[in-house]
Amino acid sequence: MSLPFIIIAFVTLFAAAAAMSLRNLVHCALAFVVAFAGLAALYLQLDAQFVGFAQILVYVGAIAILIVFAILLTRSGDTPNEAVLAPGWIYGIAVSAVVFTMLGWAVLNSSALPKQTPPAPATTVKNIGDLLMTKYVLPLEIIGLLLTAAMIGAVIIALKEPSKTDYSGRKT
Amino acid sequence: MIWIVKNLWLIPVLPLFAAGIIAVNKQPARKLAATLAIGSMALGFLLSLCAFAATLGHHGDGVFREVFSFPWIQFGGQWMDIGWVLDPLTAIMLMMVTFVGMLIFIFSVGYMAHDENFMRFFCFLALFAAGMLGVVIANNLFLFFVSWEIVGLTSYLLIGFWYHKPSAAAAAKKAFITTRIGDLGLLLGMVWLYAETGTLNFYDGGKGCLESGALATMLTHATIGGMAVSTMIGLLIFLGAVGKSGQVPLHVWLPDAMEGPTPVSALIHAATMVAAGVFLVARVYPLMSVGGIIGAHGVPVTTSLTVITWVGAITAIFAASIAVAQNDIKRILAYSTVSQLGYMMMGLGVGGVAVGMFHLITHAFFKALLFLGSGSVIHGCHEEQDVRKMGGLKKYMPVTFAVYAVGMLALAGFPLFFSGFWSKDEILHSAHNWPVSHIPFLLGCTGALFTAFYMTRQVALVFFGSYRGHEEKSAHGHSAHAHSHSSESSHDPHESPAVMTVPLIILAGFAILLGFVGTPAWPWFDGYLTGEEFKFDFSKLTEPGTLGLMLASAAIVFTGLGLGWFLYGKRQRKTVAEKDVLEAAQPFIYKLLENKYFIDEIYEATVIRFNAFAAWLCDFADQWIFGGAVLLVKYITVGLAWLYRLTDEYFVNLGFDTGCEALREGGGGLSKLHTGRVQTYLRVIGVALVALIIFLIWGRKA
Amino acid sequence: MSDKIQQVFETFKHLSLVEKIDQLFVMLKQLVLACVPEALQPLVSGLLSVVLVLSVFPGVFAIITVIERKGLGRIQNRYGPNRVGIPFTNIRLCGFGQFIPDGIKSLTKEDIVPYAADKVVHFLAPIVMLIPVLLAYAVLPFGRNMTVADFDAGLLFFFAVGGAVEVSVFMAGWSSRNKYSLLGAMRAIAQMVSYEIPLILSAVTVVMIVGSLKLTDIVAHQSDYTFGIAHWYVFTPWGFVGFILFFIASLAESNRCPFDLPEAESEIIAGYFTEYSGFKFALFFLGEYLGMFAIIGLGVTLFLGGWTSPVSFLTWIPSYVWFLAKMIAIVFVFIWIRGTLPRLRMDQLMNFAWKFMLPLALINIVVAGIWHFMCHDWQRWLVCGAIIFGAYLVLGRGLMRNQKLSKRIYRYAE
Amino acid sequence: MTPLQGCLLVSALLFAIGFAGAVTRRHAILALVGIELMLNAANLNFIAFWRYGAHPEALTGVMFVIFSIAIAAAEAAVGLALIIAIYRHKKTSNLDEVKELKG
Repeated sequence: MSLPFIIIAFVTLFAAAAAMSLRNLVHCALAFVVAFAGLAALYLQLDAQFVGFAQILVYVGAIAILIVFAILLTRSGDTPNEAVLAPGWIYGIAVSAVVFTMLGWAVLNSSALPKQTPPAPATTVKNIGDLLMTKYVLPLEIIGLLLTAAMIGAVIIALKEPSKTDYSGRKT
Repeated sequence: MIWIVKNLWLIPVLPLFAAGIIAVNKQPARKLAATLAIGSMALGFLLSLCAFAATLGHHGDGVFREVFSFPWIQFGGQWMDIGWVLDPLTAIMLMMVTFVGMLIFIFSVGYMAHDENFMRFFCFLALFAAGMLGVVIANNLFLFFVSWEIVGLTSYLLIGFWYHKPSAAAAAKKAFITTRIGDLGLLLGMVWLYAETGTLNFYDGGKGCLESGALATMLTHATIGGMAVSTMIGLLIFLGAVGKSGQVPLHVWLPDAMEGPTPVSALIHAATMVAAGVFLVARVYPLMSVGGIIGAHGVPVTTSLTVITWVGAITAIFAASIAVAQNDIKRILAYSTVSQLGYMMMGLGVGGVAVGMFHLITHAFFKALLFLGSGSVIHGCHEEQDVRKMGGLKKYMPVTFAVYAVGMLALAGFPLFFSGFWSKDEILHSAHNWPVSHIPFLLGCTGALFTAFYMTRQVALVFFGSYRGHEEKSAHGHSAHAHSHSSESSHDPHESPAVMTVPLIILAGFAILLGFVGTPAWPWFDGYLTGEEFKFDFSKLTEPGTLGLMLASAAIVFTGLGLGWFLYGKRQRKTVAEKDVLEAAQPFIYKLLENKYFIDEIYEATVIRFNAFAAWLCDFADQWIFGGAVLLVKYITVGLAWLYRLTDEYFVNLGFDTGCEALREGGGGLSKLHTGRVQTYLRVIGVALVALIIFLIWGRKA
Repeated sequence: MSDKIQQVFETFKHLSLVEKIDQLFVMLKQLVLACVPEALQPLVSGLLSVVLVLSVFPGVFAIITVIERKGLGRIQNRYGPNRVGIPFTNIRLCGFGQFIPDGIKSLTKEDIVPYAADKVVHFLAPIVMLIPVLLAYAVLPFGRNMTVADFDAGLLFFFAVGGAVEVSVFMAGWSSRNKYSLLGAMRAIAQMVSYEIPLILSAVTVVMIVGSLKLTDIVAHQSDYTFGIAHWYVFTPWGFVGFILFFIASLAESNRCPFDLPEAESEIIAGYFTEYSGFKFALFFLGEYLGMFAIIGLGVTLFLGGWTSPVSFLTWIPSYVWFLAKMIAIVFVFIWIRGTLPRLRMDQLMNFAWKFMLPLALINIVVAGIWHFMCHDWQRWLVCGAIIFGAYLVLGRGLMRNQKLSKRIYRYAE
Repeated sequence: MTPLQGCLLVSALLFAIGFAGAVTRRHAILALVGIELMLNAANLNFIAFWRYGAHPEALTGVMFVIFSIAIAAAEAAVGLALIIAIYRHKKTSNLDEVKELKG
């Protein structure tokens, strides 16, 4: 439990909490970016360099942009005047609190966790690449297929339907 | 092969195209329609002249005959050929049909000028000409039959041209149905012929059905009553000719066909179509005459020819006697036509192709002349057809009178100068020499007497005396006078326009001149058709047999003419209602003749009654026997269906319905858990997660 | 302390003069590091590198701005800035002192924040812009042994921090509450996302051949010579195409003409930084140029052999000089293009990215694979060249297919 | 508290925050963001167990996270496309107004 870890963890959690609680959606999205950047830093702290950079590339570079685009396309960029919480939110909070309690209790009291801290494993990108191309080649292919399918699916779902205006100019 | 043989098909196809173009045109294109129809006929006539020229100059070296055939349809393993033949018979008929047709077409332009269906009329006329020319050129019984039926169809269409008149519609139907009876025979004969010989081609370089090989085969096969197959087929084919040419007993349609426009009557029912039957017999003459005993004058005698002779002779006298007592100008001519067709048949039977065909050709011209003349008269008298209401037209219509007189004299057989004399004389001559019986000759002579008599009666009633048409019109025309302001003279008969009279004059010329190609002294026509050598020999005229017969027939004609003039010409009837001279003298016979021997009534009482009974019988069977069967099946089906429904409803569905109901209620209860809000589901998942963790921890401990 | 310094000197003693000049900065850094205690060494090392980067590249930026203005002036047949020299003297320097008053001007200008703007985000946007751009320099090898942080996944790091620029652009555009800003931001993001794909795909070819994401490895692989010519990847068929694609994509990534739609003055004023002024505007300006330098530096590293010299007889010139020279040469080309080419339309821009560059980049990857596995003789030149040429022809025709050269059709904004 | 437990606690808290957000916020996009957070909490767990686990050289956790990130990207793309489509259809992106599936 080093100091950088604690600082980064706090920033991450704070940003996550902000992302879930701010009223303005764009602020939420930006806080979300911070949270993911923090997570990437946590990965770096855990000696997972490749995963950390990939996290930034995917979440900050792609998903965050997607989210802000979605926010603007659904015209919810302004701070809403009505309630932002769903009815019955209190139950949701309660359930999540119970979930956290249970998880935390389990983590703290578990006897299965290893007690000693091993030295940092010497992994290079080359190792990851080799594994991806040998042991995990099938999942890699499937992921490629999945991404293609998701891309096509997303395009089709979000595609503007051809307007059904008939010749008299009435919208149907 | 000469080019005209190859291109003979053009002659019928030209009017066919004309008909097609007229049919697809818009209605008011009158000039186009007339030009097309007449032009196609004129072109056809030119081509016919070429064809005729090709057939000339073959005397002495047999009959000129060229055929052109090609395969048409395949059935089974065999190909049906169609094709055309060019021989003197074809050529002469082509000339006659195209020339007379052309003149009649020209006449029609004037006659139909005021008809609103002018286009349709010319379309049908052209179509008719196409069919008729197809009949003429056909080298194949099949093509012949197809064209024959086209002719029948157009005949129907043209008789019923004024279909809004019920009588015209009925006449059209009558003509169509009656000729169908004959065509049935023709069709049967055709099928039988095909079955026997395997071909329907008339001439096919030795393989045709009219050539020696096939004829010999047919002659050897015997059928019912010991008759040769060829005889049976010949008689069946002759049945077709009987229908088409109006021979007894299928003559009834021809007088009724006068309901059509007069040019139609002239073209179809005098000059060409009815001649098709005669032409058919002439065409299949080898079939008819095969195996016959050659008589004294080189004429074969066979069963079929004997039948033809008798039918022809009976028709000739029968129709001529009816014509005596008719009052409708066209009807008189119609019965005259029937009678003359009888002569032609008789001529074919007793004297061969040349004798019958010669009368056919001459008759075509003078009968066309007479019909068109009568058309002119009718036209001039404001569509009046009753001879009793005419009279004195000589004064009003001099041209028509002149040509009509020529036609009348030709038909009556006025000696030496008119074609009818020569052709009829030849028939009587052959009949006189017929070895089987003398009765046809006597019947023919009587018929000639009647012919001269009724023609004189007609001309006397129509052209001499004073005009009687005003009587009736003035009787009920007062109100019309009040507002129509038509002058008195508009009711007078008037001469027809040149477009009508010029064809008449041309026809009159031919009615006189044509006789000279077939005199005993110069039998060119006979030589042309048979391909035999002949020479000009004036002495033949003065041979005892010939001269005697000529004198006898001249005497008969003069008797008829004199009798007619004595009874009708000298003492003209004064009023329309006045009784006929004959009626006054012999009311019973006159009644019989006026009502056409009650043939129609006999048919009504027998054939048609039987037909109606058969129809009623079929209807009864349909309604009660077959209908009952259907009804029974229906009730059985309904009963079974009712049973099934019962089972379905009270056994199968009951359990199923209950199950479904229970499922539906259960589902409805469960569906209340579905709030439709995702977040609720997520909450439940969270609770489940907690439960899972607790389970895992406890499970571990345990 | 002194023995450590001695040790450093020992290390560099056996180097020749040329090599000593080459390793001058490395030597200096080692010397400074030798003077600080062990615990502080990583921090000081990092600080030294950052200071170097922060001093050199903004300086280059300052000079480049002047060069760009003068160059554009020449291209447009005018003079450009030619008055300002060294302040308080009469030395003119052909106007190369222009950047000093420019800098003073923008730093001292009034900072205006729109009333409706989202203040916090508006304030953060230029900073968020600058930080990733500067971070990107961390992995670039400026010279032999001169890399701030030689990550194992250096290339990935570069692209990852590059992605953060888009967030800052969005922040700037959205927080200004100005429709031109927002439009500019949207255009910029769409363009960047689109062109990032060919950019990365063209870089992937190099990774495939080298087998490493480490930029120093990539440079090392290009440092051999045959017949005196360097083994730069731009001299291979796939490398050539990759370089062209990378070049075009980097033009678009840095919003340079002809891809300067996000900042198209005639359409949307100044794009996402319309509402910025003074110091923040200067930061954006700096960030843009630094980003451009960084991406050019990456291109140089990937395809042009990084700090290596093109011919073997010029290896005596120091490596960092080569790197800067290549970078500035490409910047000159950028300026040249800016002065020459007209601006694209949005649909043309997108069509070009998705219908031409992306397929060509994918084919190029295949070609790189073929190149790698084929036997090493002239045949692979033929095969790879033929495939690329064919692909170029087909794709080019496909792109031009719907372009009807006919009378101009005017389109109206909806 | 070992570093592993620290990581796990951070991960658990992140998960709880994500869950709370996904359950309570009305806006569909934020629900999606919450789900992404939960997914990342799981990823953190994988990395932590890989780092402090028995066989780091097998790289199992890293691989899992890499695939998980890829899937998350796909999921985000499709999810946001769905939200946009729903918005276009119903002119709202509030989750409690989208309840056609109510039983």
